[in-house]
Amino acid sequence: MKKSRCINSILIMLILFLSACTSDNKNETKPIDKNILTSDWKGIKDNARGTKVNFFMWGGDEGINKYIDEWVAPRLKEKYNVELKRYPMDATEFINKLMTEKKANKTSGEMDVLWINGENFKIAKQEGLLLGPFTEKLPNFQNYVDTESDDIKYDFGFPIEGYEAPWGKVQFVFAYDSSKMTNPPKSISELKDWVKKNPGKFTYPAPPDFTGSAFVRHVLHYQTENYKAFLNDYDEALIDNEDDKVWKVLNEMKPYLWREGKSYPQSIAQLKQLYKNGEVWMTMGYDEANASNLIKSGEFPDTTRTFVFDKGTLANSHFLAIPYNAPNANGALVLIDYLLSPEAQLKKMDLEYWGETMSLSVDKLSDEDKKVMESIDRGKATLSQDELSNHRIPEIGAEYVQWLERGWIENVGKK
Amino acid sequence: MHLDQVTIKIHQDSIINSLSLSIHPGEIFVLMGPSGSGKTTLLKGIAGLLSLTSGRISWENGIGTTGLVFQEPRLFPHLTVLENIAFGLRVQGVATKERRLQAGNFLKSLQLENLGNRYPHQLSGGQQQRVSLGRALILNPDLLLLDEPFASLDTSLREDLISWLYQLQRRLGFSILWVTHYIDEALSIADRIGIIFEGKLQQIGNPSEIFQQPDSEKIAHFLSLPNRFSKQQWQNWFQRDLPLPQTLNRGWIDSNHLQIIDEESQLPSNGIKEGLYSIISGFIMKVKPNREGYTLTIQSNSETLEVSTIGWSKVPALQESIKIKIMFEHIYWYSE
Amino acid sequence: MVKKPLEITLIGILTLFILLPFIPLVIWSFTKHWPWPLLMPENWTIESWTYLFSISGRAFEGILNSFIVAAIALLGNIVLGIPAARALAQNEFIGKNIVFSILLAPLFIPYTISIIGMHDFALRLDFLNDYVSTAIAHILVTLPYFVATIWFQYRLMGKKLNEAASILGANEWKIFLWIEFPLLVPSFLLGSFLVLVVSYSQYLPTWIMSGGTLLTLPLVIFPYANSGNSSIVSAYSLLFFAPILLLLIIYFLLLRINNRKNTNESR
Amino acid sequence: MSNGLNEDGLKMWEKNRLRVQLNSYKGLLGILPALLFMLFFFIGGSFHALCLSIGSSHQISLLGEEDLLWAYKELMNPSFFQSVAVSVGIAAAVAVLSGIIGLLTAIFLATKSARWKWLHIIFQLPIGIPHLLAAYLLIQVFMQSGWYSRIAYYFGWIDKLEEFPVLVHDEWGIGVLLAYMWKEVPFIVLLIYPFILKLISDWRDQARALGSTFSQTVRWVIIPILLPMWVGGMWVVFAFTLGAYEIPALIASTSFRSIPVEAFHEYSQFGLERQPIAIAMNVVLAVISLLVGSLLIYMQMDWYKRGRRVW
Repeated sequence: MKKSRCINSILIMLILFLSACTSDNKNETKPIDKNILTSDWKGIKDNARGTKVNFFMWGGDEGINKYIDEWVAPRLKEKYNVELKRYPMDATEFINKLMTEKKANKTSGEMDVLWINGENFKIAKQEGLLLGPFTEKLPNFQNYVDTESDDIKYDFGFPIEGYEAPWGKVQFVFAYDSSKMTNPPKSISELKDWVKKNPGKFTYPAPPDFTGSAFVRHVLHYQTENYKAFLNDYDEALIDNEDDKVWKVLNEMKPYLWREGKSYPQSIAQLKQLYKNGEVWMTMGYDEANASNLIKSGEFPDTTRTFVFDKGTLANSHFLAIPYNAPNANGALVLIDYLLSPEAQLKKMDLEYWGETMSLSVDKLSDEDKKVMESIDRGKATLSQDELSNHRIPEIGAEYVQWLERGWIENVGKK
Repeated sequence: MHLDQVTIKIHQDSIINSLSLSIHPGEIFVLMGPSGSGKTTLLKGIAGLLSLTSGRISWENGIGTTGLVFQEPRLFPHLTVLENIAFGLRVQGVATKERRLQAGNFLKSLQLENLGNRYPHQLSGGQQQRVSLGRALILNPDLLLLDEPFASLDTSLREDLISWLYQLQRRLGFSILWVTHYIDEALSIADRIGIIFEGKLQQIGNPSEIFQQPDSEKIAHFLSLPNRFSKQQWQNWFQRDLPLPQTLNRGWIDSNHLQIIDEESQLPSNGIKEGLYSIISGFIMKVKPNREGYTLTIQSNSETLEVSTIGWSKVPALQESIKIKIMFEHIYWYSE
Repeated sequence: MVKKPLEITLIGILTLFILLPFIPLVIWSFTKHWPWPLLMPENWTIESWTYLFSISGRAFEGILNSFIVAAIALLGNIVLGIPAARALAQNEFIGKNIVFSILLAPLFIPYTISIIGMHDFALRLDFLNDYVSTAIAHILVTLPYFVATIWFQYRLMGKKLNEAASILGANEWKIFLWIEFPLLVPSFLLGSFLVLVVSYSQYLPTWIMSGGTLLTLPLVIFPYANSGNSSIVSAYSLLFFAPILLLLIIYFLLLRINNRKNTNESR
Repeated sequence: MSNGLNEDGLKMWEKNRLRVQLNSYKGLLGILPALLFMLFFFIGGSFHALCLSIGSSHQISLLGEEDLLWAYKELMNPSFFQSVAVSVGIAAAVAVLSGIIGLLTAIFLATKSARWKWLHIIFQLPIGIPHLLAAYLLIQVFMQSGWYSRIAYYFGWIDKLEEFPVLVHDEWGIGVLLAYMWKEVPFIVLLIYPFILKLISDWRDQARALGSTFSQTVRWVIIPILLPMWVGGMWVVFAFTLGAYEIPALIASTSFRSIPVEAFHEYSQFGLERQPIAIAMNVVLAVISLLVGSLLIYMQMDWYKRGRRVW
């Protein structure tokens, strides 16, 4: 009999549980303070005191993780009494999560700050997943960011309108082992020649990998005459005319690639692995300081150097945003503001943790900060700031990117 | 088949201890012994399922074949009756058609003609055991090893199967090494009986020898022979020295040979020369009916005796005083 | 079977196939740079390991969370699984096959689909503690293993002992505790081992049910798996592996203790 | 008086009967929690996903009308069917190969004495490793610049890493197969080992007494009896391999397009409006697995109908 009572109680629990699931539980979650976007900075700072802020970000780099956990978090605690917790998650994953929460009308989520850009930002903004324009609230944004420049106003051609704050800038560079080759190619056509002379020693990650996709865009940039048109609104006819040229170049290269182009690395990680093991002589990445970083940690050979194409390489900014249902928007604002401070940005530039270019405008920095900046050692494989900024090309619209990725699979990958 | 000084050890324990035994062609040899005495181990050793630690097995005709049947039928559950019977032929590489034919024919002698396509779980226990026997017999073994094959069947089925197997054996002429603990089973078919204790053969003989002259009290006890007493006790009852060799110091008498003497009736003196006898008195402790009459447990002083009566008409009463006549010539003597 | 030497060779190859990949894993975790064709790297470092156990590495947090979830999942499996396995093994009823197939469905149907659908449940279950809601998803994945293992043992056991005990007046609980459970121990251990290990290695269900906020070990590790940092990934993999090895050893030890106890009792 | 006793006896009998009935009913009750749990979460989840793949509010087709099955219509092209074939093929290959190797290994282990116990532990090692890490582990050893290639170089078998056979990212999915084998052979061993052990102890003597060699016993007795379990285990492997993306995503060559990888790409890379396609792909996989399963169950039922009973 005892047993049946036990089973009964389980059943009752389960039924309660089921009914709880089907009933609306909106009263479970408290709606967030919508006034936050109208309150003043001091009020925000006061409200943030003693709270905890959840930072959702890609977590695959120990340097970046250490920067957040070991450098930013203790200082945020000390200065603003805000606790910072980092959650490693890919951008597509947390956007998906946010999307589902939005559909279910969930008014209080778990995420306070997101690290996003490009396609993900576009979806988030279009679907109303973001809190709203907040950048003008941030003192550091107002004081140090060049608010009028294109790479602050547009993210992959999509207007930002204050929905996200720039955290850093990166530029696409190629890396090579100078002990194995001396004159790195300076354009796609030179690359093609080099590849033919050195079969099997070059490859790129297969799109839709982020880096591989960027490499394909360089081919587009090299092949098309009106690259500028791709920066504007999506026009299928435009890309339909141009894409064959892109596939042609890539397919010409294909037989001379690593593994004769029968297979590509599935991710930038695998390409780096090939480079580290010495299977290929070149790698690439959307981070100009990454090679220096890896030399420092001992993963890349000491003789690794980077280069950009004569016509330039892609550059973009990455951003911080606040989801519409952030449980602690005050804390989020405080964190973002702190991450945009010259102090935090200069530390980020240091190779000690990350080594990435600031999102702040150098002109707006104080003289003292400028001095600090000049003294920062960005590593022997990192190109000079001038050389980088003189060889920058902007990113094209997110739809074109997707179109190229899918096109590559159909026209190059599957062949 | 001859076993010569066979020893079988399992995990350092000697289960069979330098055992020697010959089984003649066409003979039914019944092996009896308490559980744990190594009967099954010996069978497995002969069948080659266990390797001999030492000693050897030899056959009259060079290499002999054996068939082994266990207490449980152990039919392959995924094969039909026919396929089960044909299994051994399949092992020998007989072609499908040929072995179906052979197995089909064999089914007749097993009296299972119509059950060839059934699966084991669709058969009764007796049928299953018959298939199991047939599965071993179709290979024409020189020696059939049976490990209490009918132990789990009911008495009448058991008797049927025993007589069926006996006839089959006489017809086909193979020899059988038959492990059983049923004495009646042993008596009804055995040409010879062997008693095994703790891995050693204690006594071999034809059934009457075994019962009339058990080699030791242990064997007598194992055979549950009734009314076993020491020579001393007998002498007490007969009140004289019994003319017996020194070595035979115990005797038993079958309960049928004890005769109850009525108070009224006089001792029979019909001219037939009476042998040596003794009369002891006691009272009835227990009454147990059997097929012929009653089996009585009699208490006489400190000893108990078992006596059988013939006929059912007179029901003995408990606590009734009674006299029993013991004929000296009916006592079988053995040594302790 | 095949001839002995061939048999041993094949098993040897299989053993090496399974075992050898762990060796470079260990080496990689102690080096940053190890180009072809070096059999052993030239420079050794414990940087990856220090990172693992730093604030950023979150090794302890991950292990702790993983084990809390696995323990709750195991508890759920016991509560749900044993009665179900018992009922399935001891009763015949209409639709039994259907019930059984539903319980085992996650084994036979790729459960990605169900996990996608659970996204919504995850939100509804928001009021539950993260540990509990994650454990629910883990129970879903592990229950079939548990039910199947326990069911098998119940089948082997049959109902006879039960009937005997019930005639002797034992009630259901006593039957279970005194008769069935001791006999269930081997399969209970195997089932629990499977549940713990499978739960321990889940990524997607944990991610979806907790919204990525419950940092179990896979959630800590997976972001690195695509980072190309062999040294860190290798160190994490070994860290991941250590508790499994421990569980495996505990499982075999418990099994041995149980066996010894049984053989003693039977003697 | 005797009458009263009789009545009491009847009552007792009635009570006992009721208790027995109640007991069996109570026994059945034990399934309910687990069943409801599965129905609610697994079947419910699957059903929900199915709904998502059919009627998606995201998609307003170009013609402006709601097209319920658009995601499935999108899938109706040769390229997708080819991918289905590849996925099913690799899953079947993995299932059958690991089934056979696992069976042989389990038999080997079951016939060996306690001295070989450590082999057991080794064979259980991969079970707890997630597929993602397993893929990673195998890449590290099997790639052309991997550890085995270094060993080959060390022994002088190869001079350049290009001479090492292409086992990872290869055209035929050898790498995928190897990685899955690494995971699934131990799984099959774990699954069928206890059965094999029991079957061998049950049948070895009997079969040997009939003259059969061990290999004949395995082929004619043990495997047929084990068949339902063994095939069931292979089905589990098949279903899992069919739906998992980690290993092909990491190890397969770019031209080797399996559905789970494509679905994962659709789900995570190509924007939210294409997610129903990803779900639809997974639905197709689930349906295939279900069909294969139904076929297997049907075959087994047929087997039973003909009168066999094994377990």
